[in-house]
Amino acid sequence: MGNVKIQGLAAGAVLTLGVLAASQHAAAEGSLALLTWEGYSDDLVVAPFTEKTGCVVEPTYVSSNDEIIAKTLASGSATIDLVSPSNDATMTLIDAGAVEPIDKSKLPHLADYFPVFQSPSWLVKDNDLYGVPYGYGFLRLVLDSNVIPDAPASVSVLWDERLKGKLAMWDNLETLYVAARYIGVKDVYNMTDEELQKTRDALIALKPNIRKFWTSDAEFQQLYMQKEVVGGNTTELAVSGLWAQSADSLKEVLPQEGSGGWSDSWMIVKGASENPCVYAWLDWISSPESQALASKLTGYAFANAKSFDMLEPEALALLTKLGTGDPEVQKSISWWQPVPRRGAYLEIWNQVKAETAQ
Amino acid sequence: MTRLGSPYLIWSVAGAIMLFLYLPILVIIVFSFNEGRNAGLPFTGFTLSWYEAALSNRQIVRAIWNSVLVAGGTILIAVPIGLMAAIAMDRFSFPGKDMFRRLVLLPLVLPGIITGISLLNFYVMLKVPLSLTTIMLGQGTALICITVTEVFARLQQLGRSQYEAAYDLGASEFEIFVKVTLPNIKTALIGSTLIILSLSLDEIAVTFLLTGRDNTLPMVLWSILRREATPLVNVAGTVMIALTLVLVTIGLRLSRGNSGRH
Amino acid sequence: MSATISLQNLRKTFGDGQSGHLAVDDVSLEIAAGQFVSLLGSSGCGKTTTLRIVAGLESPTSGRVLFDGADITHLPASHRDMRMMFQDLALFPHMSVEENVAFGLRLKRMRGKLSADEIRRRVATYLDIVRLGEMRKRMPHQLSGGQRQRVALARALATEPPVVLFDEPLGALDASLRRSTQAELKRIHRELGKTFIYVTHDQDEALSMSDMVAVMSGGRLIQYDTPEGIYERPRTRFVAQFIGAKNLISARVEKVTGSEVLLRLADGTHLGAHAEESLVPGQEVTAVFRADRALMQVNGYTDASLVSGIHVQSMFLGNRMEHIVRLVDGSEVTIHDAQARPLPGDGGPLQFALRPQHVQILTK
Amino acid sequence: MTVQADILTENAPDMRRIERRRALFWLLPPILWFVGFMLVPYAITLFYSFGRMDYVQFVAGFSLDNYVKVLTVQPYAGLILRSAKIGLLTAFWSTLLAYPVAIAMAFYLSSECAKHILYILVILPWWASYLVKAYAWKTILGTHGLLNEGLIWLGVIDEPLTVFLYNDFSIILTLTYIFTPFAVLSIYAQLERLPLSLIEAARDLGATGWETFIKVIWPISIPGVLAGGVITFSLGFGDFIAPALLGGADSIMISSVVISLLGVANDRPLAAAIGVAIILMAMALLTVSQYLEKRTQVRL
Repeated sequence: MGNVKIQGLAAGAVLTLGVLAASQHAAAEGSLALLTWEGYSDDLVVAPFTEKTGCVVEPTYVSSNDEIIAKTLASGSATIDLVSPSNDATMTLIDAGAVEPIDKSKLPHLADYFPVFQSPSWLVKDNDLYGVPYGYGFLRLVLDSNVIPDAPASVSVLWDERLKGKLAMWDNLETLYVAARYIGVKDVYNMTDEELQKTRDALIALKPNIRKFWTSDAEFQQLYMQKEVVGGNTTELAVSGLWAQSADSLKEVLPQEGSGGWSDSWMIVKGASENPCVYAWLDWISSPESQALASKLTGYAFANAKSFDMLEPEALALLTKLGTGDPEVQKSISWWQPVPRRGAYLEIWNQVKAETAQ
Repeated sequence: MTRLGSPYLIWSVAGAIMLFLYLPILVIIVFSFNEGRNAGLPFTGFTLSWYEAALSNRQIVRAIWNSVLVAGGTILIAVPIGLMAAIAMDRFSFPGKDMFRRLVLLPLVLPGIITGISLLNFYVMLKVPLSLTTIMLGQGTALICITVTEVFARLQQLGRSQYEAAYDLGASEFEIFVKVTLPNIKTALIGSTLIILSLSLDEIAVTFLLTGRDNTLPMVLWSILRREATPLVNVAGTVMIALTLVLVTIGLRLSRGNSGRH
Repeated sequence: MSATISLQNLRKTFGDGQSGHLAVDDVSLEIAAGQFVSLLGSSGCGKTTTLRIVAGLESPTSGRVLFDGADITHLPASHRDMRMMFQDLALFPHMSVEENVAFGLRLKRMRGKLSADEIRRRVATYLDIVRLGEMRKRMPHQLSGGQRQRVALARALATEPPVVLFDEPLGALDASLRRSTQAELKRIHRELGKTFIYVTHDQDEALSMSDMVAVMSGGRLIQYDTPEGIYERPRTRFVAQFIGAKNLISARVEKVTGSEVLLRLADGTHLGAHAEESLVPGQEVTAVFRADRALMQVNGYTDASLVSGIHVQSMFLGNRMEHIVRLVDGSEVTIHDAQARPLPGDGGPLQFALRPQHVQILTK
Repeated sequence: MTVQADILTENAPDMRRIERRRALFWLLPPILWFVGFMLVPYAITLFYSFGRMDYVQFVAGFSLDNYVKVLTVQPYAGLILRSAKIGLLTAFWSTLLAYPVAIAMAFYLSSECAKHILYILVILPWWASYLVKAYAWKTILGTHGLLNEGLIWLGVIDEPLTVFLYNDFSIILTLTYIFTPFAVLSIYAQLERLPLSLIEAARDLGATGWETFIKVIWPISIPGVLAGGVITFSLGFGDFIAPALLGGADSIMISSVVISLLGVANDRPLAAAIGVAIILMAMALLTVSQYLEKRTQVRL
């Protein structure tokens, strides 16, 4: 009996320790933990990097900038080395002191970047650059021309009654910006309470047309392909993806109110620069070679102007068609900015979502 | 034969409900063989290539392993602690017992996300880095109540006489536990382990905020679904059913082999 | 109120055809209205299954159940004019005593037949009959074992069925409570004049309460008789042993005169006996007699035969002496001496006498 | 013999002390665990809920502003109610679907082995992963999904219906689907305790199947229904995945808001206040359900 008892206890203890040890997946030498979007650390991009530097990449994928912020603020460099938030979230991390400034001297490729990405307002604080711009794009308004053959060049088309229950809009503050531009707000990133209320009313008026708030490019594509919706606001990836699936009647609307622009940047979580793999990664992903690979993979445009030269002809043609690589167009875009009253925006956005559509 | 009503009626209603429970499972399995790139319709043809893709996908295989690991850890936390709480609640009266009981059940009733936030705040304050262990601790805490309710119900059915007889014969607490209590609550323990296993493998709400570098399968599936909903997710679902079925069958075999009864 | 029940060639197999277990094997039985009939047998003999077939809780594999001549074999339990008192009593744990008793009266099929007052009166009446008037508001778990039995009985009686079925309802009671409940049941049976069918494994209970006893074994009906008949004239070795007649003597038939039979024992002596069925001289049989029928005063009878053996052991049982006697063929028999006279000494020869009507002949 | 001697000495063991020690032996580890991994985290959440954010900096304090906001400013209180409604409907349908299965399992299967198999069959759908199952429902309910195609093929409808997907119906259907096994298990656990003879007795006393159900089975099963209902309600209430995957334009629930508050808005205090409010609601729910369960639980 005594033996059995001891053996039983010992077995239990060993089992427990084993499971704990196995779960405590230690940050191995030369490993890099990324908190990022799917597609930004695909094997196509990561494999050459690992081969060159020996650094193993361990990505964790997120679905929203909210998640990046929450997790970065929560866990810090003990868990994550690099994050890739979008331009409306970057300043939160910078102001919270959760990220480190970039040592530009270690990243020669930055010189080849498009002018808008040289020192964008959403990455600079006290003359320090806090992130390396990466993928970017303009938000698109697309509609099935069979349903709306006479689409005006304005976001107002979204409120068209023919679109009742047929739109997919992004579950993101961008949709709030769209409505704000529609009602003529000048600085959509710094709205007054009154402007916010009006935006809210406009969105509530839009709700009957919305069938689904989408949360990923793939979802938008599916919603369109499975004929659940006939259009909405979306990303280049979804548009090019749909065109590739011969959704020929899908046409882009170029609104006179302007379009939002998103830009992701790699940021170093405070304390992580001690990890030698961090700058190796930043150097790699700022290179035109890697950005061309990433572009091939994701369909996005990337910040290094030279990466366009390395694209395959079709990919280049597509980006040209979309106007992404044109510095003039880039300047006309309403790039997302840090929103100081983010909480108020979010509250309005949640109110809109909670409102029952008629 | 004289029960509530015709067995044909009952079984056709129950059968229809079981069909409802299995319809999506059927869809998952069928569409895991879909040749097209879509997890849903249209079904374009039969292929095994998604199985090949899934099993050669490091991320998925790793996540399945992580999930099994987390489930194992969760069971190692939730079952012993839940067992102890159940025995204490069955056998002794102590001040604040009702409150204790409510506290034990709270994580079951609380949205997982709230448990998640509270634990996240806790880890942040203690500067504990997020990892599979933090997930395990979170899930373990949340699922203790499963063991407590299952085992407590069984102990209440058993009554006190066996325990008292053993106590009277001079058995130590440990001997009573091993020789009297354990054999009687074995099936309840197995049942709760099974449920915890199932719940842990599929846990999202608590896990969502506590994930560090390593992802569990549901987290990876979610990211795959966001990127492109390929039949890969159906393959993962099918594999999980098969894998769990194997685990459970082995588990039940082993436990039956030991008991001799039943 | 007439309520004759007739069982005709009942069979019940559990499980499927070949591998199945035959629980009831060709049982036929006539139960007259107002009788108290016991189904007696050890566990697994098919008595409970037979009762459940009568109640409509099981359907027989073959055979028929007639109620006043009408075939009710496949009538559901709820439509039969019979109520059952279950082995585990099956009191509804969420209802008070009163509610339990009223259960059968408040069902939809009774709607319009009984007014609320009538139901109240009936519940009160039957609670009085079982002497539980004061307990009406209690919940089942607040009652003692005996009280629970009586609630179950009142519940079964309250719908005033002509037939009440009992499935070993007294099994869980202690001896004295059991005895008083038996008397109670007997009294209620007498007062209400209903047909009672009572399953038990206790021969004393069956013999003391019943008008008729059906002894069952291995799914078959072995003997159906009055308690006296069963007691005095067991038909088979099994019945004899089951009701406690343990004295069995091997013998050969020598002469048959009507129901009078002359047997020859192993030691060559003769023994007069009584037989129900026809026997032929030379047939090997077993004679059985009860210990208390042996006459210790061996002289002075004209009709009794003498049996001799060797005294083995005696026991004083208060109101009688019990002697164990070894016969010539080696078998041991037990005899009682009501006057409790001590014997001259152990190991000595001993004789006793038996009247023919107390010696029963068994052929199987 | 030494026991006898012990009694006479002053070191004689005191029953009460032994009892206390035994109780502590079983009670201490769970209590420590619950304090460490539940009470302390909840207390931290409570602490946050009284503070505020100064842009990105958390400022501790003792202010009820966040609670006032939760109660008065849309959409918070409204969404808590809306989530409760979804939870209630989930609980209702899960119970409705679970009951016949639990009945069949408890009363219509005689062999233990068959019961075990059905038990496993009931929980097996759990193993297919929530997300994959939710996605499968999309495949079934979509405008050109299996259901619409099937109905068109049968000639019931000519044009595909859009009412199956991306609304509260699809959310409740999916939640019901996912959580029904919980309800089956808790109702079955209660029905299992009910002796078959109770049903036989009711039938024997003349009750129809329906009357037996209403007067005997249902009242006795209430604690199991309550337990299952509380679980399915809570799971439905706290869900944020079904609304995201299958919900329509107005299908937002309180958990989704909590997640968004933790994100770019970085309003941890408000999220914490919502959390605390929900914890209090959960405690109240448990208190009420425990009271009701105690009242309806019968001693068999």
